[in-house]
Amino acid sequence: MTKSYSGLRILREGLRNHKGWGAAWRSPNPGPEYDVIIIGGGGHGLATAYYLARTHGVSRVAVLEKGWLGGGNTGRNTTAIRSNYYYPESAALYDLSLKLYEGLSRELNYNVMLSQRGMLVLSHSEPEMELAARVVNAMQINGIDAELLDAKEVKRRAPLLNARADARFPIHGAIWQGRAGTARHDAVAWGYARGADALGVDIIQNCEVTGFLMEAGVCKGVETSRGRIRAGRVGAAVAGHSSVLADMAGYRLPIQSYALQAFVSEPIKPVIDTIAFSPSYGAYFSQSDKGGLVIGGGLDRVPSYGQRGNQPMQEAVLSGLVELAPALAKVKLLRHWAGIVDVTPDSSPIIGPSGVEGIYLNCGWGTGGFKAIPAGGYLFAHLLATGQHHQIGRPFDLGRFQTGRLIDEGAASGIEH
Amino acid sequence: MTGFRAPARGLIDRNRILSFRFDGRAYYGCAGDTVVSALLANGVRVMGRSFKYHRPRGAWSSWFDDPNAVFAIRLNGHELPNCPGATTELQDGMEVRSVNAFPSARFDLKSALDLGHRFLPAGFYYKTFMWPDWHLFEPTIRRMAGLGKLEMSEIDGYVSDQTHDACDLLVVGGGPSGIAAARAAAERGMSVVLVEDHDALGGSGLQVARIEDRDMAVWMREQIAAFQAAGGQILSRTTAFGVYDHQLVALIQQRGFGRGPRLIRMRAQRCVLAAGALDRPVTFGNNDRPGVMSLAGACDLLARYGVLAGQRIAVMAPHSQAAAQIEMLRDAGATMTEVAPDGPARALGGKRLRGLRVGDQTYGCDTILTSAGMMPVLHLWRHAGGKLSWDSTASAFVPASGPDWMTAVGGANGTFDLADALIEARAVAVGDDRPKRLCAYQAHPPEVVLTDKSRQWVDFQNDVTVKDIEIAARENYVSVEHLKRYTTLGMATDQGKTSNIPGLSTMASLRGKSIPETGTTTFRPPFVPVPLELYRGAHRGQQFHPLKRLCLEHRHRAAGAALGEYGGWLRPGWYGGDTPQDAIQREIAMVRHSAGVMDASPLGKIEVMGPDAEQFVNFIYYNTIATLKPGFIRYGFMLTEGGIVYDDGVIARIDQNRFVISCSSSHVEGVSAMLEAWRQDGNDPDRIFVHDTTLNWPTITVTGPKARDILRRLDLGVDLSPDAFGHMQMREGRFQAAPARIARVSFTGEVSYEISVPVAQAQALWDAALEVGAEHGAGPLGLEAVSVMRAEKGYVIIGKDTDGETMPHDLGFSIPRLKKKAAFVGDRALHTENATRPDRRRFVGLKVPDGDPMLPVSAHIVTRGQGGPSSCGYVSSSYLSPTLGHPIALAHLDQTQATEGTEVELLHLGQTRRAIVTAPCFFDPKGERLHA
Amino acid sequence: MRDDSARWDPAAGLDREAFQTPAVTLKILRPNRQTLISGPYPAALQCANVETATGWPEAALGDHYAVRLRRDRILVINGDALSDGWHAAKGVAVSDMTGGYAMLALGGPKAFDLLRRGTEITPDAASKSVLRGFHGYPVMLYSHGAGQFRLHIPSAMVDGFWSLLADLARQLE
Amino acid sequence: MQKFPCPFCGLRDEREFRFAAEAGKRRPDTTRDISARDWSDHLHVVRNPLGATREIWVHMPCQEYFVMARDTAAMTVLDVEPLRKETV
Repeated sequence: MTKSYSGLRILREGLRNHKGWGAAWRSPNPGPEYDVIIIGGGGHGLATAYYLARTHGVSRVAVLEKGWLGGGNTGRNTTAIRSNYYYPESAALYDLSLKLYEGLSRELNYNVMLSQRGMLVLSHSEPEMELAARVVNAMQINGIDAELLDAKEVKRRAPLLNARADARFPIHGAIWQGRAGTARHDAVAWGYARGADALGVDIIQNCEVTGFLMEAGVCKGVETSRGRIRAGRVGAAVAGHSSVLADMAGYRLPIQSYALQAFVSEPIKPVIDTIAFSPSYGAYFSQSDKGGLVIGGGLDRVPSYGQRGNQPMQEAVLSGLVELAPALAKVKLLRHWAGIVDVTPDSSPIIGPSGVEGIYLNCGWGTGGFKAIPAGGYLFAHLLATGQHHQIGRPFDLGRFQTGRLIDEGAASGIEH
Repeated sequence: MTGFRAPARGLIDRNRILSFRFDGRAYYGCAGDTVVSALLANGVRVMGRSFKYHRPRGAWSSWFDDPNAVFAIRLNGHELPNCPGATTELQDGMEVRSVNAFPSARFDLKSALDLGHRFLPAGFYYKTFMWPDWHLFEPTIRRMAGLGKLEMSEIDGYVSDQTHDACDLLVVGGGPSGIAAARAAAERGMSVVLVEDHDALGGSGLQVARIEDRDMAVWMREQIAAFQAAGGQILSRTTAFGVYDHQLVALIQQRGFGRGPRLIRMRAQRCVLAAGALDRPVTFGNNDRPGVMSLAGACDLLARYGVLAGQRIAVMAPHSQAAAQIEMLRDAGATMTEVAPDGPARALGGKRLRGLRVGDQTYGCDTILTSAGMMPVLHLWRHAGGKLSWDSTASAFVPASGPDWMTAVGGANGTFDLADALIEARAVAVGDDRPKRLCAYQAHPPEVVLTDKSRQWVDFQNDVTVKDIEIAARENYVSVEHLKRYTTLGMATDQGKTSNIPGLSTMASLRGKSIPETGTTTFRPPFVPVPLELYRGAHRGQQFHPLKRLCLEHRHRAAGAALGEYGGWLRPGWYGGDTPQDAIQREIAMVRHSAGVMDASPLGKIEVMGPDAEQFVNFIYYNTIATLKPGFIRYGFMLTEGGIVYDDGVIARIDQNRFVISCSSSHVEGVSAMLEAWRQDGNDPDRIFVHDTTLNWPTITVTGPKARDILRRLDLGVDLSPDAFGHMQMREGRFQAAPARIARVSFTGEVSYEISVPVAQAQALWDAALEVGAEHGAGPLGLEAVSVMRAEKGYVIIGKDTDGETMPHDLGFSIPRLKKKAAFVGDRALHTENATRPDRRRFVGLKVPDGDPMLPVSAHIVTRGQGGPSSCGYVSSSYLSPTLGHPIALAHLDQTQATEGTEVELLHLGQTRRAIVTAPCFFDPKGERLHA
Repeated sequence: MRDDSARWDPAAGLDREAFQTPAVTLKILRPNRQTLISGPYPAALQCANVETATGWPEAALGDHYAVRLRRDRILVINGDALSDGWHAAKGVAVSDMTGGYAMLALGGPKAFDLLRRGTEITPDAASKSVLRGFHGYPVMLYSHGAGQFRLHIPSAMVDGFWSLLADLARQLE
Repeated sequence: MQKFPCPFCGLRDEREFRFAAEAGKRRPDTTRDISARDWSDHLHVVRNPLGATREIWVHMPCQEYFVMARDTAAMTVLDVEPLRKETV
């Protein structure tokens, strides 16, 4: 067990020139067999491993990561965390996640810098205000903190935003969730990794899965770039590349891969103290603790696995952002990049059996995977440990595409989540 | 006095003196200076403070690789934040302030932070601030962080210009190799564009006296003249900042301080990368002191701005190109001491350098110039998907395999010798093989050794030291991305241009691995920071999402219309009135008693023609259309394949082979596209044609008990008597000798006629209808009144009274679902488990107990269980009906709760209401007025 | 409920002065007729009584001509009036669109530079169709003789499109 | 910004195109019984391969629907053909 982190320990290490810090996690070689193998060392995979060991006492667990842990969408997103959802099913899932986030730094003894600075979802017309009220009512009925703000209150909370009446999309008001916020994305992956490692989980980086070990139609393990590894159950948490694994193992998914871009500006002194999202302008942003504006928008229009930005979408998102906050015109863009996300027909995730015995799925998170990491891990661990759905996870089973019971937030609120 | 202006050197205009202020003090520079060169010429060394420890920092270099000199600059009443001083051209009257420092860069109160540095190691914040809660500490930390302060005002006229361009060959970099390559290609008849980020071409060539046996300036002039004579185009002050898919290179052209830059989306058949190379800093003790600078940077300062970086200069530059550079500086009057970095080295002194100590030797100096070797600038190469390989004699990453349309030459290719570079550039430019280099280049960067004596700096702006990297390694954050993210190495505004390689080599030597084994991080666009305005350009204001405009708008304005945005159009919501409410109530009363005249032009008029048109529309519609007779109209839905109601509207059959689809205004493009998709997929496209004629046929609707009387006076040449022209029928008539199409359909519940005429007749028809109408007490009618009246009738507005879950049977239209034989879009999805679930929502009406106010739209209808309230529906429309004199509402409600007469509970923003379920139609349920 | 009349400059439609700068000139044209004809290309040409339908970069000449919109659709400028509807004998569908499109003439030394700001276009990249996206607007764009261009834009968008062209023209140096 | 070849218009930039669907699906005869699984496969399931794929795209200005073979990782266009039968 690595020694625990604290301010005091930093002082002590400071005096002895930081000679006492140990590895945050080991770099073990793969063992021959595990109870559970999780493919994908991103936030969801690492959180799953952590809760398997922590909550279900399953300690013979390996996380197999093709590259470096947290290197997928966990390390590429815009770090927003929220549970401002319309349907009870979504609300239960994402609020479980938010609740777990609220205790995460202390649980993991690793500061993930959860910053509950609140989130504005802006409305720019009377019909949008009606939709906003409908969402706020649904959230309150679902037991989630929500307020409907008028234009004056929005201006008070975010004076940076374009409050002019002659703006193309004048601000009429907003949905406010105070508990929403941001967290340091890398820290979430690293914290779970350190926690899982301490509980005996083998985190194996640079280990690519090249095939599945099938016996009589049942998956008994995986072939990897570092040899064959047997397992009781295999969980796939490889958002963005879920279809690639599916093709390898012989199950099929209702998932299309798209690049989702993100942008960060040069650091400036604090200009906005919340997350602001304008569906009409097609952009949202917040400001990191380092001072950079972290900016996001919609999916690229071309389905792809190419992890790079596409210019038309950059221009759409950034012009929308500057219309939303005109003072930002002078701020310089420092870096932009893209992650590959799984997009399902209803933009809701898939948690459940894959259709191939022995293989289970955690995928389809679309643009919203980061905020769901703790819940995704928690529910997936439950599924892998027991073979049964947790009740919060059940509605997200693959079966919904046959029953037609989709969970499409866009359908209800007109706002794609 | 350290740095100073050497006589008679550089490209500056010494006769044009510019005055400016830095941190409040007045200084002078010359036209052609950058802010950094001017400050150095004035002997100013301390230009900024570092991000974390607020250490004093001076310029490291003379161009985009300088991470230290970052300023807030004010000119003509406007301030730009975080201006890189090394690339900002000096202008008269500039007010320059250092960022992240108070009161000034020289004396910064926060520099006290540096004393506590040993307690702020890499990643310290991951290990603390957990109790009681991070959010307690965060505000303070956020205020400390960030560089410049953003002025909230907008700069008027700060508008970027965006354009597209294309060329056979794009040459990036206007140094000798770039110029030679560009000329060679242009003279072969290619269209060539040469981009250079400085104002003047020349690059590193400006540092030599002669090129190819000519005086340097003469050589430049000749080459440039020949290039332009061959049709070549030069873009100066222009930086290629990103390479995107399909050979698109994004260029930013500066148009002056405070003016929006130009974005050129350049589509290049081929690209020659001649971006040169940068100095790799030597990593040694206190190497962040002001006065420790890049050797090449110092030479560039001298060559361009006539600024000598110091007087007594110690140089640590263990590579084979250094000698000439040292000679150049000595020649300009500095005393140069060459020092071999063959032991632990340390800079002596504080804000003012005293010397350099290597091993047990001390060398007195006021300036230290270092270069551990030259690093080819390969960002664009990596953007384009090019690979890198490690050249161990050059100790640098050089281009390996890459895209066939891009090649690197000169310094960017590791060809540092000028003669070699020119031969290579000319050959590569015209597609010949790369010649062998004649002159060998070697660099012997000193090994980084961990020491507790002094801090050795790797990322100057973000304060990352060798010790921080050692901690990251110790804690197993060894992958390059982990190292970068854990220590913030390379995340500064220079994006690692100076720190990446030193960071990698440090990690490599700490782990006893080679640099290629340790890896390299991906370079991401933009190559240099670009203002967000660059991406906006004309995508602003009304152009951000323009509205469609009615051809009668001037008439509506004249009639006192209140215009609003409806389904992508600017349309009259109501006319006149003291308050909207008054006006709307008055218009409703007018229609119910006499008539209203409305501009319904945006209503879709999509013609479907051809021998297969009938079976085609029968497939597109939920309802059966095949049985529709010419001259008749049918109301129907279009569904998605998921069974969701996408649009409602009427379809008229003009003759056997011709239908007109009148979809809702906001769906005209969508419906046309959907029709076209099905037409080309699974149908014979030569037997079906779809014309969207909406804009050719403005539509005036006359609705109300007096509608027929009004139409009679318009001489449409159509028998209007009820038996001759019934509800849901259409006729072709004429108005003023032009064709007119009259459809008897109603959205108000009153007798209504939609008259469509060509644009040329629209105004005459509108005027005539109003003139005649006036005699009957009829007048103009806006959309708001109509949406109340249609609610009184229980008619849905798609998107308001339906959402992405609504299926036709939820709205009470079940027969086609159960009876229609032919296939239609969405049919199968109407029989999934979800489509047949017992608790599906049903479209209902709601009325409130007598005396209660109207229900709020979006209120949820709830049932109470042990787990608290749960939603079983919501209010989609709600009005105070003037016709009925009481509030009415439309809602979607779980059909198990939806029996008429049931009382339901509603929640809205914490308040509770009650209502009684009714049928959705509140007015004239038998439709007597409609069929009158 | 809001009255946004003031937020939007009154629509002038086709009644507007020509726009002139040293760089470009822009004016409204009013053809007698614009007719949409869909059907197999030869049948459409025959019905329109024209030899060919212009694409890019070749130039349309004179007053009566056709431009190619789709594989199976042309727009005829001026020419004889045809009856709307399905012409069974010819196998073509006809619709009058005279009022459906505003027609603009663009000229001046920087006319092409202006066009490049709205769409990725080069003089040599041939295209059978004159339809293209222009800064988000659906336009028809073709040459009408050296340095002269014509644009058709859905009539409901002409106000926005005109002011866009004016904004872009200001950027020309 | 990618360039796609419309089979009718030739090369245009990606802003003029819209992705419609994966190629190769046929709408089942919905007048017959179709199992929930088969319908869901038709409506929702896709191959979504990394690498070579065939998709249906539409060139919005000229409304040409066509099949485009492209590489989803390299972002290269391999081949295009009209969805409808060719006519001059």
